[in-house]
Amino acid sequence: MRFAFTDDQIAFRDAVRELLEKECTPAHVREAWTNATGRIPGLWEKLTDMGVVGMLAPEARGGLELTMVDLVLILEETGRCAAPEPIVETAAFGVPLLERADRTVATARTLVPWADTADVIVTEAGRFERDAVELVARPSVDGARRLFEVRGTPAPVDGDAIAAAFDRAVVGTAAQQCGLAQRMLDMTVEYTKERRQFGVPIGSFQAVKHHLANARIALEFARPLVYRAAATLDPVHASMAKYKADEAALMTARAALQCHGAIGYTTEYDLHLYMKRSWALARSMGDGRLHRSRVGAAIL
Amino acid sequence: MRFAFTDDQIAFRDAVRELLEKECTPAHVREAWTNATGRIPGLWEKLTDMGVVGMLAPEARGGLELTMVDLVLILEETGRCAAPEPIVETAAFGVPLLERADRTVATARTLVPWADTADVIVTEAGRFERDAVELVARPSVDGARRLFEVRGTPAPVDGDAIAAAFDRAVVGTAAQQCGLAQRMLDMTVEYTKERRQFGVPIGSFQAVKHHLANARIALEFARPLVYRAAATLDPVHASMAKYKADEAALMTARAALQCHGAIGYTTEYDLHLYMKRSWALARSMGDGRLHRSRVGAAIL
Amino acid sequence: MDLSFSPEENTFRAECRAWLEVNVPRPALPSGDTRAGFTAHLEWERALFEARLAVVSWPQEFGGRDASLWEWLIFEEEYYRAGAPQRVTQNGIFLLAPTIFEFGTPEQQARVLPKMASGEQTWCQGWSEPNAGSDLAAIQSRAARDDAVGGWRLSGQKTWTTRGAFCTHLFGLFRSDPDAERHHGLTYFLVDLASAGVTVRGVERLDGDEGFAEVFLDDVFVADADVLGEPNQGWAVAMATTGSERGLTLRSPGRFLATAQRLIDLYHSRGDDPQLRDRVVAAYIDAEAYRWQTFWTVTRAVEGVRAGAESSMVKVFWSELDVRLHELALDLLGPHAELLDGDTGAWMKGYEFALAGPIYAGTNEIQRNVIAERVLGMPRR
Amino acid sequence: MDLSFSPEENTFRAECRAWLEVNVPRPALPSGDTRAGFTAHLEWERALFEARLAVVSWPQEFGGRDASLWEWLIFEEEYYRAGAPQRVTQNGIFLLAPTIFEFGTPEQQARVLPKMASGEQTWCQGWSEPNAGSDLAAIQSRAARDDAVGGWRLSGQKTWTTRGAFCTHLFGLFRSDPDAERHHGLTYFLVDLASAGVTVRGVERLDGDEGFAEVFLDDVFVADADVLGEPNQGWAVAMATTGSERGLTLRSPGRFLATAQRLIDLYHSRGDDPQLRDRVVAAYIDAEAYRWQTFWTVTRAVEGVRAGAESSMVKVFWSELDVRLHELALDLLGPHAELLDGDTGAWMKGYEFALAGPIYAGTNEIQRNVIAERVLGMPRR
Repeated sequence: MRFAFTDDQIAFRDAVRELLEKECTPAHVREAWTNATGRIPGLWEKLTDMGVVGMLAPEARGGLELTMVDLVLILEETGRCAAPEPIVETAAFGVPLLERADRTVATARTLVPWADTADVIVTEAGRFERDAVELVARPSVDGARRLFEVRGTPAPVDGDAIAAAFDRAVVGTAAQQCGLAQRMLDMTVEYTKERRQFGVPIGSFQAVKHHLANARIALEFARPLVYRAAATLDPVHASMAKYKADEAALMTARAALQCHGAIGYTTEYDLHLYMKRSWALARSMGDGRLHRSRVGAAIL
Repeated sequence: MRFAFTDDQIAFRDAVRELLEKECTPAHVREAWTNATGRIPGLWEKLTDMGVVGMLAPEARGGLELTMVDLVLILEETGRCAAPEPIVETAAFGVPLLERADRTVATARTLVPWADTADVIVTEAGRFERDAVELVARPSVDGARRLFEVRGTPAPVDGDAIAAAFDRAVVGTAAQQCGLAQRMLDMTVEYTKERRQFGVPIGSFQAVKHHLANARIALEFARPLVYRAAATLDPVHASMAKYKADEAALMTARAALQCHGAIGYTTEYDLHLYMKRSWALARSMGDGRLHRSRVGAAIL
Repeated sequence: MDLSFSPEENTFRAECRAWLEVNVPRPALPSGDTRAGFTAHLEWERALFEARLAVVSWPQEFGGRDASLWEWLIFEEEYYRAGAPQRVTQNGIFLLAPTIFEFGTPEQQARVLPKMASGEQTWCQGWSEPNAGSDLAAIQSRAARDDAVGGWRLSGQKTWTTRGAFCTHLFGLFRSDPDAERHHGLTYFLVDLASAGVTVRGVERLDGDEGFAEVFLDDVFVADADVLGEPNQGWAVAMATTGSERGLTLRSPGRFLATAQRLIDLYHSRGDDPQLRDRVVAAYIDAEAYRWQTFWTVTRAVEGVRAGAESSMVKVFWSELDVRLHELALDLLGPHAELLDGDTGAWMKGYEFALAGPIYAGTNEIQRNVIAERVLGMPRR
Repeated sequence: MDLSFSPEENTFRAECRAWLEVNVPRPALPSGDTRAGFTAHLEWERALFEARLAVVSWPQEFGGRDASLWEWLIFEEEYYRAGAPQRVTQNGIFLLAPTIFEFGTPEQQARVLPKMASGEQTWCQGWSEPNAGSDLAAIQSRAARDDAVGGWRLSGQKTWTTRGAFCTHLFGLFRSDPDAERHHGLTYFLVDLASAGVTVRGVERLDGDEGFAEVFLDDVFVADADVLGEPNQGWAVAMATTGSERGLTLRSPGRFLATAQRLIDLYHSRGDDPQLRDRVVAAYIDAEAYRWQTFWTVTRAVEGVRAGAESSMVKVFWSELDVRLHELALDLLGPHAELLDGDTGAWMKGYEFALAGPIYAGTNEIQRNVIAERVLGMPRR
């Protein structure tokens, strides 16, 4: 038993973090709220060049032939910076399904984010090629998640392969929630150290401390379930991971907003970029009901 | 609309409180834990003399011919002192059912408290006379609640009358929970004002304040539902009252123990007398599941 | 104990219901926290005023109908039941007006109240500052006496001013005695936002609406007639308003009962869901609890008992109930929760709106301190 | 990342499982927190010791088998899975022993550890005092130097001493420098409770068992050989023990997984209940989360990373999970929850026991302060 990442995995994660801290700042995410694509121009190419997009593809098809354990840490980073890219959908879901790294994939059970910029779209109904679908835009609370209803005639897909791809996407989304929770927690700790009221930093008040301690505890006990699920790829483990990671992210979002007060309630401040992503992801790739049901069916 | 008690009702309540503060002290309740009956010798007679037991009976049968609105305040007091007496069972359930005030009644859906000292026992199976039952004692966590399985051949009872009696008992139990919550809250506020750690009263710590503020809020919003149900005697209103009163009592018990720390965890200290009663009552006269189901059936 | 409404009250309820049924705008107005929406809302509020339903509990001379607290509650229940729009005049009507009734001169009452009721003048609250949020007594904006012209000159910055970008007037606290500290030496002013020296900058809220504003004041002249209460007594004057904001008048039970009912409708539209059923039931019970606690409080108010720190309990309860109701709706909506359009998009907007509740008018952390210290008598420190 | 156990570890697991299957007392022993139960438990612990399973992670010379942390975890999982009794020796083994391994002299290790492992000597913790609960540094019990006999004389009162009425020895902190304040000037002593001047009074706990004691010390002589670590350095010595109590060694995941499994069995025995189903699922997931967080921590420990304030997160999580698991069982039991007898009476007893978790070893309020200040780096004040 060794439940930890290798030095290589950590080093790769750090390199991706370094890239994203430069290329996916809050200012970049804001741009994606208003530009034509809802994505950050050039970022996908940089991620592709680093090998992130094709981590799970065979070497012969341009990939790194790595595993979900390698990928999960990277996806956590894409959550931490709220990367507005179909990276879970492509790297975790689509690449191993298609066994190639050169096509961008969008997927969801119903409303598909970034469907307009993907090469392939997969929904419960089946698989759609980009030029054979009609897309109807729908507005998400997260302005950088461009959502679409997908209309067209799908090609059938192999159910087992889709199910396995879905479980990887569940784990990937859970990892993003952990990254988002970490970001919101970090921002809030910093803010409460600086912000003074009643003559002291508000972070010295016990109520504020306990809000953030609770968020930290939730994250501490969500992450291992995510890493475990990445290693086993067991559907029930994936559901446990998503359920706890959603809980941690939603709890942290609430605590973060409450500890910020009014400034967190403005869109001029960055918190909302992460908070809204966490709200959306909590109901994507299966919401709490779905995942609790899957676990319940297995254990009860 | 006047949603308040009359001066007379308050005066009666105060008189009963005065009696109980003398005759139903923690020391009396402790005695009931170890004596033969689980009751306080002489207290029932004093309550009867004051008219409490027969409040809902017709004057012609020795009662005061009052209403559940009058009684609910009194039952709250019997909760406040954790009176180990079948007062809800007799005054709210049995007296109006039998239309007489001179027989002590014990009742429950399954395990019947104080069945051995009652004249009449009513369960879901029907009505039992005292001398025609076999009683099997079962130990409750609340040592002053003597529980019994009841065996014998019951006489049938009128279903509608039993249903109405049950709803009154639900409201009465909810009122007792409010009284218990108030007692536990009062004890804990006093303790946290006196107890010093780190050079200050522990009641000055924000975490302690917030625990008790939450308990106080829960009680504030439970009580009006109890009083409303006493006035309307609507089964759905009774269920709402019990659900919120149980929630307030259980939350207060948790907060009270946590704020006391180790001393609250000993039986030498009085808190456990009230805490254990609240645990037992929360699952008596219908537990949360039953009452949520009744409300759900009405509103959904 | 009498839980019935009188025949007169029932007649009043019928009148409100009938009028609202005909007049409530369909489809719903755009958000009142946008410039276009604000104007549309003012039209609606004008109609309400003309039906003498804008401020039912006020005296007739100011545009009301001297309604009792019970009638006010009835009006509110009907208003929310009808799905009528949020009131963009509410910060004036609910926060400033009670203070004017209590502290205003007859001249101020006659000048301010009718135009407030009709929506001709709209009021925003200028309390918070960049360094005075939860800690309101840390106000730094200054009021300098100008004896030459018989008035005051205001300078400083107010922030998080709800609908400040659209309102015509601001009420706020300014430090008139520079040597006094904390809650001493403050004065309560009524400020025309068209005055020279005022700059207003809209700030976008969580929900994308320009619902906040920063208000910059640079040597803005205010006449003595626009001081509410005595100079340097602003804190005491303002605290009366605080009671209103936290307590009864701002959040009528009708609002949460209406939300709970919409939640039940949503639940039905999705098909029975045993996982979420209990939470719907619990939320509905909480809305009922809020209603009956209000009736309890109103009865005492009618009999002359003034709510004190108890209003902090009310504020914590309704604000957290509102969040719970909306969270539950989002959980019912599942993958559609993030949508802002369609039949259900209002739930996410409503959730964002609800999240402000535990923050404004004194954070719920501050309120819980107040409950512990002033209701329970626990030591301050 | 390798989530499999080695063949040797699996063999060890099989050995534990087989031995426990044969040897775990049936029916279950009476509570170890009663005098009769304590004696029965010591017999069981003796059998465990003779099978070399009492202290698997200790060196062989002291009665262990030099097991790795992973093997210790495996043993614990099997121990709880088999429904084996709570360890009445645990406060010695889990709280004192790590400190003796770190600070004890070879003589102390040889004298204390084997008898602790065999249950011949049983240890209780003497830290809390009437005025030093959460505020441990407020300890007032005194240790006066007695140079004439080469030792110390202890006086004062210890309280909430778990199983103090039955144990043979006490480890505790005493103020050896009367001029030093707070956590300075304390010394860590090992005290034989049979010494002259010791009076022990049992105190009944919530669950009716005499599980607590007050220990009065009146001029009790303790030799220099029974000082653990350096005189006046008791705080630093004790903090090592605190880490153990809060952290890994006291609450192995096996305990909560076993409770969660019993909860599932209870759920099935009552028939499917859609109202409570989700809470059972959530509780089970939490027990799994606790297990995997432990594996994560153990991996780091094996690689030499020592847990610091992180152990406070563990303590808050397991103690509140334990309460949740038992509350849920009581809700499943409904009207039978209050019973202390029968198949299900253990749940109420277990609930009472669980309620101590958020209080002892530093209340969860204190732990959350520690998490905020030392894990998150928030300001102390």
